Amino acid sequence: MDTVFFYSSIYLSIIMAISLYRAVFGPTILDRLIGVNAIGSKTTALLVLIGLIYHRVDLFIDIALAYAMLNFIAVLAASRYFQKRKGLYDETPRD
Amino acid sequence: MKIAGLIVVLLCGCLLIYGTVDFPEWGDPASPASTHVSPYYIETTMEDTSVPNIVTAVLADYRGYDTMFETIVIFCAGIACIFLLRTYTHQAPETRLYRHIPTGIILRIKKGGKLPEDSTDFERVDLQWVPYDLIIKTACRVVVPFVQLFALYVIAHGHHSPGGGFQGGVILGATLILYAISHDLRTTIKRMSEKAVILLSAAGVFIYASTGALCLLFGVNYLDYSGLAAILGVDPVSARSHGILIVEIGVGVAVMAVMVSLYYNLSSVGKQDEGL
Amino acid sequence: MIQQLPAIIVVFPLVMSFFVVVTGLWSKRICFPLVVTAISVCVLSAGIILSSVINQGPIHYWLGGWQPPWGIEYFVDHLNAFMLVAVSLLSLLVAVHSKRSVEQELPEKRSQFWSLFLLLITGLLGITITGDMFNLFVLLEVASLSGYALIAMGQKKAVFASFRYLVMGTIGASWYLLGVGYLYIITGSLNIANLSELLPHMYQSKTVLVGFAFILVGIGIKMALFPLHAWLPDAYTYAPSAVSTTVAPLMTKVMAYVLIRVIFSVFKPYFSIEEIPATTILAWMAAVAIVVGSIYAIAQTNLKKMLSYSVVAQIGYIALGIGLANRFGLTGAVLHIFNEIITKGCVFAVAGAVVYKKSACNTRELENLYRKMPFTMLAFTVGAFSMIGIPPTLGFFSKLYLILGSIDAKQWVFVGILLFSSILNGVYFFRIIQIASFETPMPDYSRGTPYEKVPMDEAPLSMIIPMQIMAAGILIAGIFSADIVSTVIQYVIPEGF
Amino acid sequence: MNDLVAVLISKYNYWVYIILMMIGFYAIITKKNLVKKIIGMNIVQTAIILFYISIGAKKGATLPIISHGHDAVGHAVHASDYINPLPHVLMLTAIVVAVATLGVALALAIKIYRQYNTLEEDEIHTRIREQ
Amino acid sequence: MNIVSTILLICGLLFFTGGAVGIIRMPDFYSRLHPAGKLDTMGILMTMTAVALYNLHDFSIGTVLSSLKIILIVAFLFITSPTATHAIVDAGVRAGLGPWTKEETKEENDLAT
Amino acid sequence: MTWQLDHIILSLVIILALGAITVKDLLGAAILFGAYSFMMCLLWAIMGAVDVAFTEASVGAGVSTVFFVAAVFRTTRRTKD
Amino acid sequence: MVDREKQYSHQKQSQPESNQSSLKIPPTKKSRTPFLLTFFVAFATWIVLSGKFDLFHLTLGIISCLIVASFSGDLMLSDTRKKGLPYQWLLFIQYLPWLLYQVFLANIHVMYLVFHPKMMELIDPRIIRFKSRLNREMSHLIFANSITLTPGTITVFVSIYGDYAVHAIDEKCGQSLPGEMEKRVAKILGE
Repeated sequence: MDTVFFYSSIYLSIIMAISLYRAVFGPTILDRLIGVNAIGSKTTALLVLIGLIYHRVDLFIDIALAYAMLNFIAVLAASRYFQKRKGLYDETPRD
Repeated sequence: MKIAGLIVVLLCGCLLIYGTVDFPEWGDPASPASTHVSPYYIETTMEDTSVPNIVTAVLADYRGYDTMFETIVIFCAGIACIFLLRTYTHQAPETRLYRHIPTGIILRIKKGGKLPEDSTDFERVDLQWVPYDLIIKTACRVVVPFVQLFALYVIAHGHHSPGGGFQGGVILGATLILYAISHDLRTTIKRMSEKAVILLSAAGVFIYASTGALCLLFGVNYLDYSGLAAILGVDPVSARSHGILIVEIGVGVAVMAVMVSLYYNLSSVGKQDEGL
Repeated sequence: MIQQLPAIIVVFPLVMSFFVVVTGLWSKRICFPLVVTAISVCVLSAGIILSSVINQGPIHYWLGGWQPPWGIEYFVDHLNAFMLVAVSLLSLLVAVHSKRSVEQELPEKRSQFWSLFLLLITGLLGITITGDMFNLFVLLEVASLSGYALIAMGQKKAVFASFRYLVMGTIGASWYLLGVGYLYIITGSLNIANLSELLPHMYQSKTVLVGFAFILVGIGIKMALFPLHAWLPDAYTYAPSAVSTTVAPLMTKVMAYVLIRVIFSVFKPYFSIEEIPATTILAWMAAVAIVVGSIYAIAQTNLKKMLSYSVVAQIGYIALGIGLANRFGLTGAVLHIFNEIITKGCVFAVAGAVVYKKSACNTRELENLYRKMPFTMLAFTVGAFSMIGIPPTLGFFSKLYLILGSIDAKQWVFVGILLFSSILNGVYFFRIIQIASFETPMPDYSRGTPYEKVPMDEAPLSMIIPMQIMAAGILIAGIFSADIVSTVIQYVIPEGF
Repeated sequence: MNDLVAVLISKYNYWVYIILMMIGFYAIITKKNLVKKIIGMNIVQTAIILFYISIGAKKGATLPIISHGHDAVGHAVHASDYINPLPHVLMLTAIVVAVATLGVALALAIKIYRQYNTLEEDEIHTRIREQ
Repeated sequence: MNIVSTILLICGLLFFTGGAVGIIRMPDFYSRLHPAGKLDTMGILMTMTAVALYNLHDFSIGTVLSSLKIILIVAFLFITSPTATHAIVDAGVRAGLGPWTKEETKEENDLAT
Repeated sequence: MTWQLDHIILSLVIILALGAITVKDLLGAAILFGAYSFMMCLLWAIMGAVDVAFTEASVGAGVSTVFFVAAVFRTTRRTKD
Repeated sequence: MVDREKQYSHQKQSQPESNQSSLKIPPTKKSRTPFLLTFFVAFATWIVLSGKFDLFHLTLGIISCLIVASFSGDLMLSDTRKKGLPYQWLLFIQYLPWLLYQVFLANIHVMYLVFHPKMMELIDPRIIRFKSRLNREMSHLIFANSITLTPGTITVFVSIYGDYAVHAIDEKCGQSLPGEMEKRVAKILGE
């Protein structure tokens, strides 16, 4: 069972590299944001899987939970920028 | 410039690689770092402090003095940010937006206009105003109490699981930031005023420093929590464990307050009226 | 209670800094008395520590009651104790001196200012007293962070200068940390005393070499040793005068003290002298620093900027003394650290007083100053004499030891440079003295009375007294320098010199 | 050749930390934008943290949290079973320092922007000279 | 039990793969959000369920509670993930990013030919 | 046993670091820097430094990204390099 | 595209009775129910999180829950009517399996689209608008998030009066809205 978890975590990290493409090369910033959000949700799963590999999953759940909570804040903050500054490419002058 | 920078960087990298040659193998159990000091921590933590999380024990007890100054660094950053950015001079009020709550009409009041400051019918809104976003606000309202509870859990259970004062404090601060992002800065400041934030940050650090100073009164060294056994009414080993908890609470309070104050000042450039 | 003094000296100003912030929310007047109380307690306890070190030998203080390699240790020997006295005494004088100028420059943010000031002092005292490599890093960050913030509140250009200081300072601290990591990976210890026992077996290791290099460069950035000094002049010039009076004498000198600790306590002297030519490189860099700093200082028209470049040059003196790596050289270096602390404090305090009265300190503002502010300029003259190295002052003796050290090491170039730099120092200080003593520089013939009497316009008493004390201190310390060397500094010299 | 590959793999962490260090340092030196400099600064700090955590790694060991908790005071704890906790402690402090520095640096950057209306270093220099 | 959790895990990974590929393949910002927002949530649901089931194989109060905690993560994500998706969409709308529709591409093709 | 995972994540970290300093938009750089600290958190979890991972998760995801976005919001997104 | 002017105009329409619930007016009388409810919900969560049942940790838990409840007790449950609360939870739990089933269907559909080689021809993104009859914040939240989770649709915009704009990935996905889901959501909170 350990090997299953191990290979699935490796697989997950490779998938993460695919989402990374969007994060690094995304044409607009919102695309990057999608990529980062996707990476975040995969990270949550990966953290729990690492916990299983260490046989100490109860310790890693806390991190994953904190992670799920705080990733949300980061995404909200970044999207809040666009809600307030209504320009994707060039910005409106400051008040 | 770029090439010069690259050369400097490469030189630095070569020096680092040169130093790496004599490193012990990665993850080698017999390396000096794993055999000289750390075995003592691992083997005696349970007897000395009865805290299963060795990192917490080392952090708050064996090297508690470092941690105190780590908290001071954070406190210092908070004060520095207020010192640098906060503007106290009240300029003549600029253009402001007000919402008449019963009708939902937005009023734009130009410079010099009369401001309905104390009326309950009007609510001030940000200049770069985002219309009421129901989903985000409601979701955040549902989420915030749980995250706060989780943060308190992290502070309280630093002994048994990863976490502790700093992590919990950051999460607790992040909930207020979340509240500020989903609603607006003024609502958050109403909930937690600037004075309260400063007071809490000083109080948190003070809890840490004074816990240490309290030990002096019992004739033991600074931060030697076993001296607290007389007050807490337990044996010295549990006293250390409880001392660690008290200190972690102090760290949590201080870090929470400083994170919130940093956000207040950074997002509003010290005016503390409208933020991100 | 006396055994607990090493903890109290650091913790008391710390706790006071919280009180200052909190009371500042309601009343800004209480802040200053609190600050003075805090620093007075420091001075007092530093004095007791010094006397007990002189009488009973070094003090070991275990924080948290844990034995050194596992816990953090405070280690106080003669050098530390004397540094503690110097740092706390100077900061007390500066605090009293800058009361009025803070009220003038930052009226609304006094409470935060004083809190950060206390944190800065705490950091510096902590760096001086600690015996743990990592603890030193944390305290360094406390001192630096408060320093960045304090410097940035000066004139308009100060913010950018402070940003550059922040970036460079962070790199310096990071490299120090990296070097400590290199030492940790090979020894597994962080305690200075323990490291000095463990390291000699591994002097051949490349890791130790690289770690040593990184620690040196990191400290070099923080102490503004010549090629790494780029952040210093702007930062010190544009800082508020209260801050430059504190930071300029203390920050770089405390780092110079750390350099002495690293080279002679963490490593055995023969490592940095024979295994690798670190001290030789240091000495040559220092020589360049002395010349370049002095020449830049001559070119300045702003008093504070001139003094800032002078700091670069004087750091060169200290580094030269360390780099000579012999008995006289090291004595000279330590003595020069004390000289720098007190003299730079005095001179910057004068600049602060001038800024307080004239709101600038360009050369034009200095005209007629001997008439307008005689007491201030008296202090300045004494400070300038000490900088140049004119006999009864402390500066003369420290330079004498440095020259003796160079002769001992048979480095005639350094002797030449020391003498030459004294002339350069003479040039720029006498230029200021000359400008300031002009009766009436630009006779205003249009008014008909060319020799108008200049009214006296002295700085307030709270500024004059600290300056006079510092000036007197320079002279007294100069006269009793032989005693300082025999009671304190001779214990600092490592074995084998 | 095999030796080289073995060295490359066995010290991969150290190589990566060196690369990250170089990236961050390069950003600090050559990038003109202040926020980019701050990011570079943070990368350098995280690189150092990576270095320290790599020191603490121990093969065949588990997390530095004693698993049987309170009920096993008599239970002997072997040092080789647990990862070295000291670097973790040090790095917790270092992360906190990094955050504090980040806060102050961003505050300074905002203040600079208020003054010169730009974040580019060269433009700031020209504005300073104009004054 | 092991087999069930392995199957669930593989399903979850499949959903994750779908999400990642979808992010790459979809033509515009809005349609990219569909795989990113949904498939990842489902993937997490699947993997977490698998882990929670696997965790129960030595049955005690501790493992039950940690499985409940894992479920708590999922519950949390079911509130936050759609909200985050909505926030991103809202940001896109307010930033003035027009959605890609088929008509536009058709027109472009017509123009090209 | 976990070194393969370690290596993959380390490579991703390098890519993200390069991305964060080359992106020609400060908000993008801030977002990528957030992702960089996610990766760092994961890396530390893999190496067994649970507390450090927790700290990095809370700081990197929750606070420092928000600070960056706030700072960029209050200054400008424009950058020349 | 959501018409921005339209949003503003919605804000300007005066609809006093629905404003009462959505636009926050400082409450005149303080009810203790939210505080107690938050406390109990928080304590249940604490038990799950903590996993330690000795007196010390339970005391810590009670203190923490009191802090949370006093600090943000008015946040979570400001909108809930007092009556029939357990019943609502029961209904919500009944709703979940159906939602999960729908989510599963949605995911299969999106997976099919993603892996289909001719994806570009299959998808046909569009924005659909409709008006919902829900009028409470919590039900809007549940409904909007359910829409986002289910077949090929993402909520783009919700006004407080129940105007929805939904981005659908193809024609089929959008047809079923608001449909059954709205009825079920309405049933939960008793509307």
